Amino acid sequence: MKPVVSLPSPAPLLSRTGWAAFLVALIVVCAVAPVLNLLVPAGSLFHLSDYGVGLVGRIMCYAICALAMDLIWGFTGILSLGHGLFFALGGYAMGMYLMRQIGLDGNYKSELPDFMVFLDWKELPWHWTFSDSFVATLFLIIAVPGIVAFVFGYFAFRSRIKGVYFSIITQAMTFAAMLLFFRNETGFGGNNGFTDFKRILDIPVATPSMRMTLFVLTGITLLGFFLMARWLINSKFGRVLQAVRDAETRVMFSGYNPLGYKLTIWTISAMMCGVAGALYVPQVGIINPSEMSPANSIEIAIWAAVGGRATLIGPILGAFIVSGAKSWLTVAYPEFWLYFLGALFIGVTLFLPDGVVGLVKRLATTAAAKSGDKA
Amino acid sequence: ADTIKVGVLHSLSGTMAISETVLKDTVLMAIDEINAKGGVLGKKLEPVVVDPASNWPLFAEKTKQLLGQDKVAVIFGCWTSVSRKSVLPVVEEMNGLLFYPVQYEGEELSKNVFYTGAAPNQQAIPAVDYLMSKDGGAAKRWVLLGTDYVYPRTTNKILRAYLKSKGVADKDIDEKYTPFGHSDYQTIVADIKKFSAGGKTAVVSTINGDSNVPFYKELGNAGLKAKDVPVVAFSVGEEELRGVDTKPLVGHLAAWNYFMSIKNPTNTEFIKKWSDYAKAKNLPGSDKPLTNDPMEATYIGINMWKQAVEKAKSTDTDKVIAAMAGQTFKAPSGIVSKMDEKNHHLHKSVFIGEVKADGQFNVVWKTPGPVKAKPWSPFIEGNAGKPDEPAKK
Amino acid sequence: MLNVTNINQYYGGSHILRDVNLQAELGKITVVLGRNGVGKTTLLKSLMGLIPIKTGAIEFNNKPIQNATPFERARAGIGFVPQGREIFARLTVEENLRMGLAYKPASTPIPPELFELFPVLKQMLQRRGGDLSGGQQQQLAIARALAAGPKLLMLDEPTEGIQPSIIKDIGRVIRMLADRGDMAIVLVEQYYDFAQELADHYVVMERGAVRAQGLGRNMEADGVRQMVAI
Amino acid sequence: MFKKILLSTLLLIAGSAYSITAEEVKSITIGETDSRVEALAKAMLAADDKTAAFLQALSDDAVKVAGDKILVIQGDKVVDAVTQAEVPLPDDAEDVINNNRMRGEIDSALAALKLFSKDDKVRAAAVKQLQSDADETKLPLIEKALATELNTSIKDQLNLVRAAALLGSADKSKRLEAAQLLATSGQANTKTMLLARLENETDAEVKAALGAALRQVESALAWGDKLGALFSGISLGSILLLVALGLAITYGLMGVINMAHGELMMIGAYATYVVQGLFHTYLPGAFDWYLLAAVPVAFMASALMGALLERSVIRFLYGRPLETLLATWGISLMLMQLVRSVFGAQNVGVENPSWMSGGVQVLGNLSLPYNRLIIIGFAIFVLGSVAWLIGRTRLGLFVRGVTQNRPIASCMGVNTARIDTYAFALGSGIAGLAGCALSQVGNVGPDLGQGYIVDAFMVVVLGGVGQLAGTVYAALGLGILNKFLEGWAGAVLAKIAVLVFIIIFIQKRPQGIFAMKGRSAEA
Amino acid sequence: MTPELMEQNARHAEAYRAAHPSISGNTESGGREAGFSRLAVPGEVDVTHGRILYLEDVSVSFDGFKAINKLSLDIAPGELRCIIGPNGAGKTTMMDIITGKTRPDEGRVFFGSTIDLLRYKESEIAQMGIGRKFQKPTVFEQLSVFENLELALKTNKAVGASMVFKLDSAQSDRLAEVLHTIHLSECVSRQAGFLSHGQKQWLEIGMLLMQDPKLLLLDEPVAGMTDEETERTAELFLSLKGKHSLMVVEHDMSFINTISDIVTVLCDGSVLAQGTLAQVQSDERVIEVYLGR
Ligand SMILES: Nc1ncnc2c1ncn2[C@@H]1O[C@H](COP(=O)(O)OP(=O)(O)OP(=O)(O)O)[C@@H](O)[C@H]1O
Ligand SMILES: Nc1ncnc2c1ncn2[C@@H]1O[C@H](COP(=O)(O)OP(=O)(O)OP(=O)(O)O)[C@@H](O)[C@H]1O
Ligand SMILES: NC(N)=O
Ligand SMILES: [Mg+2]
Ligand SMILES: [Mg+2]
Repeated sequence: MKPVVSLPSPAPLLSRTGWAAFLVALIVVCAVAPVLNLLVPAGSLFHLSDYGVGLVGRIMCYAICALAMDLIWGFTGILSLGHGLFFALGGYAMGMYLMRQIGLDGNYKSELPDFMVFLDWKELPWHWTFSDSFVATLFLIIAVPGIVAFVFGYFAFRSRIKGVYFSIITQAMTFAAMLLFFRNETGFGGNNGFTDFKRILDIPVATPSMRMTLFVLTGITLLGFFLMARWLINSKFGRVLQAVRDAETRVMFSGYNPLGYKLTIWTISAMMCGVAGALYVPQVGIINPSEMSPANSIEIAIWAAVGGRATLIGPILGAFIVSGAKSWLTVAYPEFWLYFLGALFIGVTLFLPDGVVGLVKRLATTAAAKSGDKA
Repeated sequence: ADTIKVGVLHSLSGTMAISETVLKDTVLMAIDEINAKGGVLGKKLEPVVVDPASNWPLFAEKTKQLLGQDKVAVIFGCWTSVSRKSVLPVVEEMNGLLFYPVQYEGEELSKNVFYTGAAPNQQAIPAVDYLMSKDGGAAKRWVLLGTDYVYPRTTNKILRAYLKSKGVADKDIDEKYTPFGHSDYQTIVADIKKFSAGGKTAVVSTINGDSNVPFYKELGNAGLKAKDVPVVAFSVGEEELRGVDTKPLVGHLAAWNYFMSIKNPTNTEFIKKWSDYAKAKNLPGSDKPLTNDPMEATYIGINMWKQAVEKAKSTDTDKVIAAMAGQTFKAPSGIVSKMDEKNHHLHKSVFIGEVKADGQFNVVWKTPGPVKAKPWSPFIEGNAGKPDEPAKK
Repeated sequence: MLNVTNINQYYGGSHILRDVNLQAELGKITVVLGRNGVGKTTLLKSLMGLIPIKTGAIEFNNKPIQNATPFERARAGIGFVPQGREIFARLTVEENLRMGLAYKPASTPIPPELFELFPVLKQMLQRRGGDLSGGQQQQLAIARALAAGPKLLMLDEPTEGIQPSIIKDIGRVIRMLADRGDMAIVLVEQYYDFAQELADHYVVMERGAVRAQGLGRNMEADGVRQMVAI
Repeated sequence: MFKKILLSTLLLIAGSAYSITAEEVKSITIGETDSRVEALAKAMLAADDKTAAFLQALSDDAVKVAGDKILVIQGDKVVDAVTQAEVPLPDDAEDVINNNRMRGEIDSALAALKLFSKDDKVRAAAVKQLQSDADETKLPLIEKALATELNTSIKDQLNLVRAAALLGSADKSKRLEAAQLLATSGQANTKTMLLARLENETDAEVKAALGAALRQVESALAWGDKLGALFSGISLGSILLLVALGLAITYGLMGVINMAHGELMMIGAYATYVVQGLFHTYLPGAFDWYLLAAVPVAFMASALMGALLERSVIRFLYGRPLETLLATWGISLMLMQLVRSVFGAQNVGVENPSWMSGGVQVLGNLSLPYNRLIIIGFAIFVLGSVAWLIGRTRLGLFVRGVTQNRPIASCMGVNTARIDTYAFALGSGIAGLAGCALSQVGNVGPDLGQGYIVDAFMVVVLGGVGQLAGTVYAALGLGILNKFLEGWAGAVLAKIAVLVFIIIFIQKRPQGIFAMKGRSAEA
Repeated sequence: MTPELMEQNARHAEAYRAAHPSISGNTESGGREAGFSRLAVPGEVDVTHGRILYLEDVSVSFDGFKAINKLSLDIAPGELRCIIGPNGAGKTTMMDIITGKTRPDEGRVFFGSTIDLLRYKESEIAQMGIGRKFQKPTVFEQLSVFENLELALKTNKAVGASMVFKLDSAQSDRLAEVLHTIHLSECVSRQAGFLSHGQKQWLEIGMLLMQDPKLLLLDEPVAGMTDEETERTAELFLSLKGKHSLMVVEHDMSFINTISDIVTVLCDGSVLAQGTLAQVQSDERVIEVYLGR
């Protein structure tokens, strides 16, 4: 007997419109923005200012974090209040390299970074060993957040720490790290962190073309991560994650070991943040421990929530909306912007339970229903 | 354009808003005043206020925006050193101009920055000298207590070297740090008490921000009296004491280049201007208007900048920088304040004040005249022979 | 006592209850039958006010209640035993019963008859509701609904997960409560024999609508067993 | 306290003419510190009540200089220090500035004079004052006082002072005697004196005696240290408890991840500030009791704000705990900015009432500040009230029931909306109480809440969500652990260690100290 | 464990059984020790001594309350064992112990003669071939019916494998078949959270079928089902019997009557009686504590 049941066919990585939109985004990032910034003259209406490039570049880094947060929170139901740490670790890994690239151009004309000279250190501490190699740095950017996340996650998930308990210890983790990095003895420049970068790969950072390169790189990374996340979520792996979110016991009794799944996505998510941090640092020119403050991590969660959890595109939008609004409002209404931002958060939760993307979807279905009625 | 844009880059929200908000208002007051007198070069000044929200990367971004989009002629801003460090590469790259009004740790000299706050030798060292003097209590042992970040760390490093040069042994120096926002000073105060049992002790406090109130409250309640263990602070002024019951703190000290209680006509006028402004704008706290050192430094800064622009007949950064050298201004602190010809720092008198019951300070000591800043402290190794002027680009 | 006319209910876009009519009288047991997913639970929840109905009218004690909140309906005298027990997992058994007395004066004691009915509850008075076994929880849920002495008792599959001897007890209790004449009972049940034994009236639902109704003693003759089977 | 009595006695004598000369008055008041000190010493040789009154005025900052006139402020009157004639206050009158050294000298001079006061308390205070600066020059004075002193406890203290003064004596036997006497003193400054003496001592025998005395004093001090550390741990714990209790309700019971909890505390603290201001203006006489009025006001202010938030925002979010995080974060931003707009970005000053300043001396080096003691008591009171409300009242039962299963609770006849509002308002009100307490130890500013929110969540979660007892253990445990670690690792490392401890502890107990076990936990 | 290995083992075991017809489910094993000398083969349940599940002297207590008290019980391969007993007898708790959810205070639990279940985690136990349906239906509420079943499907459940997993045609046939069996063909794309109670029950059974376990533990599978569906469930279970071992907990006596071979009566955490339904139904003690008069 062969029953006739129509099974849903597996979803494609992106729909046709999806691919089209993706291509447009890619072109904007790789071609339009550079042209508008570098080739269109500064006076022109179409000129994209350096400030604009910097802003969008920075927000794209945030968007990567939001995407990473969505994987772990939106899809797996694990709220991390410590993702700022991974972001900062990636940033610090990059920052160390940038500090080494300063070479003898520092205040003290020493091989050592200025703050070490200042602390009377005679040689680089052990954890700076590989910081002069770009390749090693690329590795560290992924490995350090990855390893920290893996070890932390392994113990936490093994002990079946869940829900808020997990959220709170991630917060404790990033808070503790922040205090640790604040200490000058830790060897990361204390409160000032790293600034005044000069070069990457011996190319000066403060040039328009370098800025554009970083911008394009960030854009491509964001798009790449988006595709990766999309692929992960569409795979059975992604469905197991969502199953973990809904009923972890059921997952176990179905023969899956949630530890492996949670740990994998947790580590991937952390590494994504690390990459974002590494791209962020040369663009904003500073990394310091305040990136690890609990509020920063909460903000990552907020981007995801504003855009719409468990939608992938939502968190990216959320990062743009929230950071963009913040950037604009702090100039337009320096004394009142917190009211607007606060109201935005409240409004989104009250009226857009599924975030901005939820709203768009809702509008789309109503529109479709309407046109359907007419037809 | 018929206006000159002036950037104001002080945090109005986040942890630093507590200190920085008044500086924004000080700039706005000075701008009003200058505009009332016809502006600069016949043009009105137009403030562009932004809120970097105590977020360091945001400081850099906002600077980019001020210089790149708004094309401001000058920026008045920053409080913490880390915010200044974040802004620094941007102003250098875009050849902007920043006036930084807060006492800081030195170890920096930028062509594009004018430092109107104190360098360590204009605040910390004289304070320690005073405490070692007979009038100051002839302290033999030292607790160097600070918030764990670069300004206290650096200051304490300089002080340690200085104290050593004065023959103080390492065992008589106790260096302690607390995290930002630390709010429970029971252990610290108990430790100070214990330490002070070993000989006449003075405490040098570089505690910054919110921690000061709990620290002083604990000090008051634990009964540590100023005449037994005097505490001299470098980041506690009139504004910080607003939040504290000062009666138990009478006699504790602060070292600054300005106190509100200083009596001279310039200061009286300055205070009056500020009170009037605060009342007119209905600023919070205008029932008890206070002035303090960074406000004075801000005020000096903007006025000197105005003079320099007039001298240069241009707001062009390089011309203004050149014109700044040697500028003088009659400062509310009572001296004629001079911008050093070379090193971008003000010459400043140092005052030591003792806390009074009403939250003001009694000036108990001051330097005979203005002191030239040494941004490169000679007490830090490797600073000998550093040029006393910013490197030419 | 209870008079339901033409109520309609939706979940999102799907129409779940279609013009359902239902009556319940004092001293009588009305049994609602129907296959899985026909909307029995939805019906009871609508009557309780947990999900607002789209159209139609609900009268209780000759007063319209379709706009009342659940707690107003409870205070009016409607007791509810939800499907899936829904006891307060982290309250003790005693506290669960006290919740059942929520709208009575604070000093009202827990009626001792409840413990005669369900002796296990007396033994486990201080245990957390969530720690009880499934059947024990079901007993607790019934006891909780009875505690305040409702005028209308609605039970959603109360025998689910209960051991046969207690099912018998529950049947006896329901009968006894009905026979006292001061309570109307609406019983949603899948367990046909049990339903038939108790029914004064029956209602069979299908796809959200009432397919048939009649007197309990005619159930077999009306072919209700077949209706729920297909 | 004693200051007041002193003042009233002094005011009695102040009417009479000063016997100190105009010259003396002048040279004590004006000039370089060195010369003033010298003048003071000279005046002390023939000191009397009038000298004392003038010194007291100096010490109270009630002396002003106008030209070459020295004026004393006496309440509303201004009198010439020399002629005692009442004069108008000239515009150019300037405060006399006493630096710490001068103040110290004046105070010890005053103490010496007060040694003969009739009031036991005044004498006791004078003796205490002398302890810190006893030297051989004061010996005659001390002996004189000893001869007339009848009160035994003051006499004991005086003997210690005498010993301290003798420590520097040239006479070896006197030094020996002093060393033996001082061994029984548990004062920290005795240690200072002994150490100082030990450094200069040449005589072996005296050295040994000094050493023994030092050891004894040190061991007494060590006890004080230990108890002090424990006390500060408990005290920190009590603060953490206060901060966490409200959250234990809004978050622990209701499941609202209330990021605005800190701002509700801030509202309580500002309410306290406002009440203080009102007392200042309208009830200056009862100023000391403003705090008692502030407690209910702080509670109500935060509770009303909480009720408002619940009605307008939170109630739409039940069952979506993570959304509450976002909304309450927004609320917290707005509340902070609101306070900045209304009260300014700067801190505002909240004073301890006089009955809360100072402390009780338990051991020589251990004094327990009243404000801390009162806060500990207050925390216990709030804890008791909350435990009673939640565990023993119907409101508590309903709150727990409603938060566990809202629809079913409403089917039981509970007006869930009202219970939710009450519960949230209660939790918020308790936050307000915490804010009121915090205003007595910390700063009151827009950021007040931010500094505690992380700690508050840690405490609630470490204790086990929904477990009041757990919250108590967690608060005390963290407080004591923190203070214990701070003792030897410093504040920064201690804080890091505590955070790491929390992370590790949760591994062992994934549901907090008081984990709910069994099935009910999953339900 | 790779899917190939699992299948291979299953085939191996089947072949073994075919070759040794004497080893039937009814062999009296003489205890687990009978197979003691054999080596544990990973992934293979050693049932040569005739028992697939074996509990010995298991006890567990919660805060002093003994929920399971020296319980001993075993089940033969291919057997369909019914468990009945009063509410609170410990039936669910027993399943919790077998599936690794609850650790017993004492006693031994073996799967086959070589696998000590107490040493494994829930997911490992599930992978070895023990499937469970909960008393309260638990499905993945936010996933569709289809995805629920797909996740349950017996395949390699490691992280890497699931990233590259693709449903092959045999598997989708199987899925369609199960969908049909559980009457949810029309709801394939429906979100599971929106199903009615009874539909969730079915879905959970369906997930169990997808898992294709050697031993099925079913906690009140027909609760909330109509009589007709109960019958269908009975048929389903009877068809599974032989290929799979089943342990069914129910209170529905007519259902038990339809499916039962041997019925075990649990009371107060241990076995009160065991035998055919007729036997236990006439047992006075069972009537007293469970069936009622
Ligand atoms: N929250 C919901 N959202 C959407 N659809 C729902 C929801 N709850 C139930 N349904 C659908 O409504 C229909 C009626 O469900 P209901 O629970 O009332 O059935 P029932 O008759 O009680 O079934 P059972 O006997 O299985 O308990 C079902 O088809 C179910 O899938
Ligand atoms: N975590 C726990 N804490 C306290 N008691 C518990 C706990 N878990 C189970 N119990 C008790 O253990 C006993 C056995 O429970 P169990 O759920 O196994 O019964 P059951 O046989 O499945 O009953 P039912 O037929 O009603 O489902 C019950 O009395 C129950 O109250
Ligand atoms: N420069 C300072 N005070 O941070
Ligand atoms: Mg139902
Ligand atoms: Mg059970």
